[in-house]
Amino acid sequence: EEPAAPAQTGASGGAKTIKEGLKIAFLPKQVNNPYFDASDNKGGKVAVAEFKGVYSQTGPSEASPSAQVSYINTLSQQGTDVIVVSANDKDAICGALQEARAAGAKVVTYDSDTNPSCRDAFINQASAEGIAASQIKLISEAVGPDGGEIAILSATANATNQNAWIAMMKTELAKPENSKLKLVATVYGDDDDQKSFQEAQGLLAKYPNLKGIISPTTVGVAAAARYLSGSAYKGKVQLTGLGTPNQMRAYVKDGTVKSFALWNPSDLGYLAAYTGGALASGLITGKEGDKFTAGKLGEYTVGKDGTVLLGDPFVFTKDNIDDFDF
Amino acid sequence: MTAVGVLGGAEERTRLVHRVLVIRELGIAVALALLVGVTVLVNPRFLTAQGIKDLLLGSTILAVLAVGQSIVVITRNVDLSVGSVLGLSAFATGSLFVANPGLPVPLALAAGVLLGAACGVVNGALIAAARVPALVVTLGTLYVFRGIDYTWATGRQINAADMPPGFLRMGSATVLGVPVLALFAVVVLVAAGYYLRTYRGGRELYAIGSSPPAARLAGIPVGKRVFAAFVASGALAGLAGVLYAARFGTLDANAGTGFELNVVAAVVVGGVAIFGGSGSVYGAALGAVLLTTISSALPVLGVSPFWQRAAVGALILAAIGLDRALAVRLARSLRGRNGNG
Amino acid sequence: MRAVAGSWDAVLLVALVLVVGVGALAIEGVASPRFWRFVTLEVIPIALIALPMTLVIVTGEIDLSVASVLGLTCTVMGQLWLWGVTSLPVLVAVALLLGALLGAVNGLFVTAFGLPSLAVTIGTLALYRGLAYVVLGDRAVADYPPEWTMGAIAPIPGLTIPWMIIVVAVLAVVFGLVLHATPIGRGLYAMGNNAEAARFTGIDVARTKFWLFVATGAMSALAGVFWTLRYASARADNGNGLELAVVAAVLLGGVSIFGGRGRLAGVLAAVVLLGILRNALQLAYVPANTLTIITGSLLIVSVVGPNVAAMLRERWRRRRPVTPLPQE
Amino acid sequence: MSEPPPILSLRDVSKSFGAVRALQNVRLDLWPGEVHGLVGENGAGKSTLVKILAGAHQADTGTLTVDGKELRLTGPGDAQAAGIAVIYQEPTLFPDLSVAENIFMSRQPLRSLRRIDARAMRAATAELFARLGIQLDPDRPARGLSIADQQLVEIAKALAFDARILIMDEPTAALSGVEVERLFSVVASLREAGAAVLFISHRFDEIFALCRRVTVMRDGRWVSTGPASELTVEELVRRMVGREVSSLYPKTATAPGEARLEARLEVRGLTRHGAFTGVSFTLHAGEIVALAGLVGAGRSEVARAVFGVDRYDEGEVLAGGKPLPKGDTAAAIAAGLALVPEDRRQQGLVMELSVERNATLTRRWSLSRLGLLLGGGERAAAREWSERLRVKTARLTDPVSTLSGGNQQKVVLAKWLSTQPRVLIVDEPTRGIDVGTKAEVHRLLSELAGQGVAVLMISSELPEVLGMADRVLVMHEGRLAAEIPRARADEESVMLAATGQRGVV
Ligand SMILES: Nc1ncnc2c1ncn2[C@@H]1O[C@H](COP(=O)(O)OP(=O)(O)OP(=O)(O)O)[C@@H](O)[C@H]1O
Ligand SMILES: Nc1ncnc2c1ncn2[C@@H]1O[C@H](COP(=O)(O)OP(=O)(O)OP(=O)(O)O)[C@@H](O)[C@H]1O
Ligand SMILES: [Mg+2]
Ligand SMILES: [Mg+2]
Repeated sequence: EEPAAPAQTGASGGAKTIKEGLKIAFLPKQVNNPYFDASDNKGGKVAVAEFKGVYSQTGPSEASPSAQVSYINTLSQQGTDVIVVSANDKDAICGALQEARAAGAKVVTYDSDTNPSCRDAFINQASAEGIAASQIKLISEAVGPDGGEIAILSATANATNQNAWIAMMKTELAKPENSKLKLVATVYGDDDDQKSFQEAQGLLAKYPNLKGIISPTTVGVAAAARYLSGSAYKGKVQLTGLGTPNQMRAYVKDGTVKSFALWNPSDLGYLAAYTGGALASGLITGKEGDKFTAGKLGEYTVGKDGTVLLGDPFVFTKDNIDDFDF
Repeated sequence: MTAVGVLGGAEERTRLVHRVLVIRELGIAVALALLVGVTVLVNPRFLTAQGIKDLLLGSTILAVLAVGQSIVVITRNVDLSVGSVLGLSAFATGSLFVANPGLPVPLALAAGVLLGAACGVVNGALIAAARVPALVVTLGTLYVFRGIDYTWATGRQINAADMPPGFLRMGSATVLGVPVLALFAVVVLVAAGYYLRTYRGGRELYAIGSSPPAARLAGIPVGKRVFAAFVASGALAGLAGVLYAARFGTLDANAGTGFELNVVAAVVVGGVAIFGGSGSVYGAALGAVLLTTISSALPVLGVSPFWQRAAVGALILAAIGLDRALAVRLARSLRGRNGNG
Repeated sequence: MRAVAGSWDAVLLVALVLVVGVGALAIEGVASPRFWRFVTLEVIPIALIALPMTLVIVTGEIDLSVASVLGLTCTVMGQLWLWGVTSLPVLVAVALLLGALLGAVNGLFVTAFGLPSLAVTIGTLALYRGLAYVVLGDRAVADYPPEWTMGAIAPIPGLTIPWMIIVVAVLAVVFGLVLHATPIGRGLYAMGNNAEAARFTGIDVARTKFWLFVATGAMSALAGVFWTLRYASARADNGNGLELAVVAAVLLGGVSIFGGRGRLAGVLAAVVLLGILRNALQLAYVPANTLTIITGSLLIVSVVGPNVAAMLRERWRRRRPVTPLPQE
Repeated sequence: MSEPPPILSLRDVSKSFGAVRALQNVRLDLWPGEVHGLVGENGAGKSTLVKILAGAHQADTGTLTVDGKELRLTGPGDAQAAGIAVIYQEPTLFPDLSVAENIFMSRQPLRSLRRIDARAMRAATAELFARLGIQLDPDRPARGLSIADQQLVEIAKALAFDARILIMDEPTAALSGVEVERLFSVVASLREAGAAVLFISHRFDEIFALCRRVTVMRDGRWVSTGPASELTVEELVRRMVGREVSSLYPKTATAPGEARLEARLEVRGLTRHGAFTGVSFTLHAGEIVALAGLVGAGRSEVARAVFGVDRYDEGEVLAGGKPLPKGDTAAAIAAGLALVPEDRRQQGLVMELSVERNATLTRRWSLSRLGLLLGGGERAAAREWSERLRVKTARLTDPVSTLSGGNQQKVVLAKWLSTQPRVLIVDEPTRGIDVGTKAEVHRLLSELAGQGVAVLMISSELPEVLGMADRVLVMHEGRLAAEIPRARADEESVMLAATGQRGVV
């Protein structure tokens, strides 16, 4: 941990509020992605406005680490106080982030983390354990007591968070209460709608006795749901995963999907913004035990290696889905 | 759907050129049959009603694009912007429905096709009027159209819920087990194929691709024809966009990213000479079906996800290799005829 | 046509100067040394691949598999590292050899089997990228010693520009000489315009093209090495989609996609121009989407521009009375 | 002449390409029912004139009237609409399309719903070919046709739409006796039918045999128009060239003794399936051997095989006693061979490159220092040779495509002569070359022979063969039909062998 840049030290004394006029930039994996549109422009932006900072969202139109590096460089040249980034590669962008921090910026990662050493804090939408547990719980409920074969439809093969969750799900499945569920395949839809669609199609063709699919990615679960609802397997093969209410509404209502989970992406962005603000104002340094208040979300405590946990994922069913719009 | 269907009049079948044409498409057809056969042996479910439906549905969009692309390639040009045009028209269709949910489906179709045609006009005008290489221009418009699409969508997403169920049903409905979307493709294919073979305008496209200067001296309005080819390609990309919207239901600005290479691959695999003048839309369509079948057969065959991409590449190489072998045989038979000619 | 090509180089250079000048004045940060450091770092891999690509396109061929070659070399280096190969020279050597080999495969398909390079390299584009996934799958190798990265991006003493740029410069001179000042170069232009006539002149078209593809493979591998070192992260998707960026730069540089025309100077100018423009505009808060549009428009202008200029020149000539030509 | 007004007339037509003034105030009148000859040196502007009549080029100034009405041709389409058919100097076919389609492109016979009637088209093609005595399958693609076959298809193309005005730019350049005869009879019948024909050729016998009136051009200017009957060859040549031209075919027989000394090139049992079979001959230092035969006899293919451009299936080739590797042109050149190919645009030249580059392409290695081609070495070499052959070009840096046909041929010659070959193979070396240059070329060839170069000359022009050769080899359908020493070589003996009526050897 390096000391906060001179600009902040003054404030970092006893100040209990976030400084005004902080330049806070959101750098998602890729712009033009609805999920990040929700987290940044519907969450982060609000938070930044609340503590009178200067909000901006920028980033590449294709989700590639190298492109992201270029934007990190630009941001640090622009003298940004806080860079809130979702990493396309947990290592590749480290160098650039370090340079930016050396130049005085605070770095908060959200949605997808980098090496802890490369950032000041990570906003974890939900602990890998939490997500894995809830996903397995949902699928076993959907499939029913006598279990059967299930498969996972993931995003890209390199997605840090996805792989962490999948690992956790495997440990979940190892537990006795889930012994009836058998994971037969993990396939990758590359967060590409058509590819995910084809992969889902492939799963069902390949595994006649498939009972359920878990797709812990918004693109994948929507594609799979669409395939199922248009196919002969509708209702026979269960599906759950992480999806947005707007994408899934149709399929929850037509019975393709009983339930799915997600945290609220705008809350994620909102919390990330406040964390960044707190860091840049010297209210916290990102070490374990630091406490700060994140506006309407209330008080948060920094966990080990600078992780801030948003909370457990929220489960959407046809009874509550109409209360949400994102 | 080999070229046999195309050759009106039985006596033509005996003629060398056409015979070779038939063989060319047969080559791909055989490759396709093999692939399907093997897959079915491994997993019978690949050819259940559902399986077939999935295959046809999967091929439709690529096939429509391939038809448009081969019209352009035949004139010794190429249209790399089709992916972006598709994305643009798909998103436009979606937004249309969002704007006025009551919109009748035919109108949406028309709108998409028109938008695509408009993009084609931009390409065609630049290429025909300014006499510049198509690959460069369309590589440029690939970026431009996509950029416009991004700027317009700004991360918005249009979901199944926003589109009329009637429209989405079109995406999965079937007539006698044949998906409606596939019927679109077939109509487009047959129309294009018949025009290219039996109308002066069509033959002139081949002439242009075979030798542009000669075409000019022959009094063919080269500019006009090439322009038309690009408008056609654009319009078909537009149509593909609408079909895409109907099938996938979820739309964001990234729809169709990177399609261009698949389409060109399909066309080339389909035996359309990349330097113009020869090949047929039927071959191109077969190429499209082959490529889609590959990418949906591999998961079924249980090929590890990490091997699939490699397999696709290998199969593309194999296909064009086979096509080449046939072409060489044609050359030989020509020299043979020449000795006594 | 050559005249136009020539003047195009000039146009690019002027554009370059303008962009830098205006940028430095209008956009805060463009003047700063860091900016140039970042730009060069970004430009290096594209430049490395653009060099051989220029020669390939001059001969009327194209290689779309370069980015996949880059990705595959990254992953193979990564795998070797996992297997405990820790000597940098060894890794580099293996990478370059592998690149050359992959290039040779392209070359073989194109020359021996006489397949169109566009089609072949679309195939190997998928194949090589696929093999990259076969090698590393979903893993990423990132625990390279930091000093490697430091070494790769270390600035020239006294400057902020990374020393790698010197390597690029040297290679640029080599490729430039080959293309413009050697018998081989003459042959490249000849076969790019008319392969048959070239054969009748004793130029071994097939062999030359084959070695060009090998060179392209090796250079892409070199770019891959740089990539691995700079980002200290070997993943199957390294450099995804870079091929279009390279081709775009080469074409913007005034090289005819039909072969037989174009200069290396123009290409280098184009590579730098694109790099600077992109970064400068980013600094000026221009969103990525607009950047995409600008890149595309530039490409179009690059081909429409010279033609329109030529047409106008023709008009102008038509109007003024013709002077008698100097005979013998 | 008291005749109806001309069907076509040009007045004061001028055209410049950059600095080159290809045409200046040219005039021309064509009457129905006449064949009008147009002659002039290479670069005189004949083809340019043709291209203007065809609508392929637009004149800078001047007027064109057809049937008394003034016309502006904005493109070839207009010219065709006006009933003008053109055979260009260089064949312009669509290699991928069938011969039939080449002939009827955009004029295909139609059936219901404006669909193409393929059967009718094929029939019409067959009928045309019968008229011209061409043996080609109408459905065969044009790719791979020999330059001569291409020329014949071009002729069929022009005849296909029965035009009132037919313009032929050196249609016979690539043809040999038999085809020329047939072409003439066809042209005659057209003339009877009342068409106007403009006939361009560098062969005066043809001009005098066919044309009623002759127009002469020089350096883009109109020189004279008058009845052929009032002209002699000498007169014609003087008007064209503006100077006296030494006699053609200066070759003097090399005394057998000395020539037989050194065998420079030995070809043994050379066979390429489908093209030629069992071809054997020997070239000695200092002799010129002609390879005669009808078009399509396989002469060019033999040349290509010997030079290593094509692979061959059987036999061997020895240069200076050492066997040459198959299909290795570089090795052939290294061994002192040179080939001036028959098709200059496809095989001889890189049209988009400058005269300079083309002329020095063969010497790019020898001209380089330390492997580098810096400095003016190429420029100097190019200038030397283009001056020696009097290549007519504004600048050495102009694309060779901007040169006239004949001047292009000179560049090809320069390109190969500058390599100082020990064995020189020339395929139709004087195709489309004017008398003046032709004489130079012939002098050059015999000069080279005098210096000990072994020359193999493929030619479809009998006078040239008889005038230049020490020995005449005659090919018939891919086989050597006869070897005739200069003494016994005459029209009859060669033609008999070429048409396969008597097999010597
Ligand atoms: N496209 C062009 N651009 C520039 N100059 C040209 C072009 N076409 C012809 N010329 C020039 O115009 C002049 C006349 O050329 P043209 O082809 O008409 O001669 P020609 O009489 O046909 O000669 P030949 O008998 O060799 O065919 C030549 O000097 C030639 O270099
Ligand atoms: N590149 C080629 N590909 C296929 N066939 C060819 C090719 N060139 C020539 N032929 C055919 O081979 C036969 C021999 O052609 P070639 O040109 O060698 O005859 P030639 O005696 O040289 O006649 P010409 O006087 O036209 O040169 C002809 O029937 C010709 O159509
Ligand atoms: Mg001429
Ligand atoms: Mg010949």
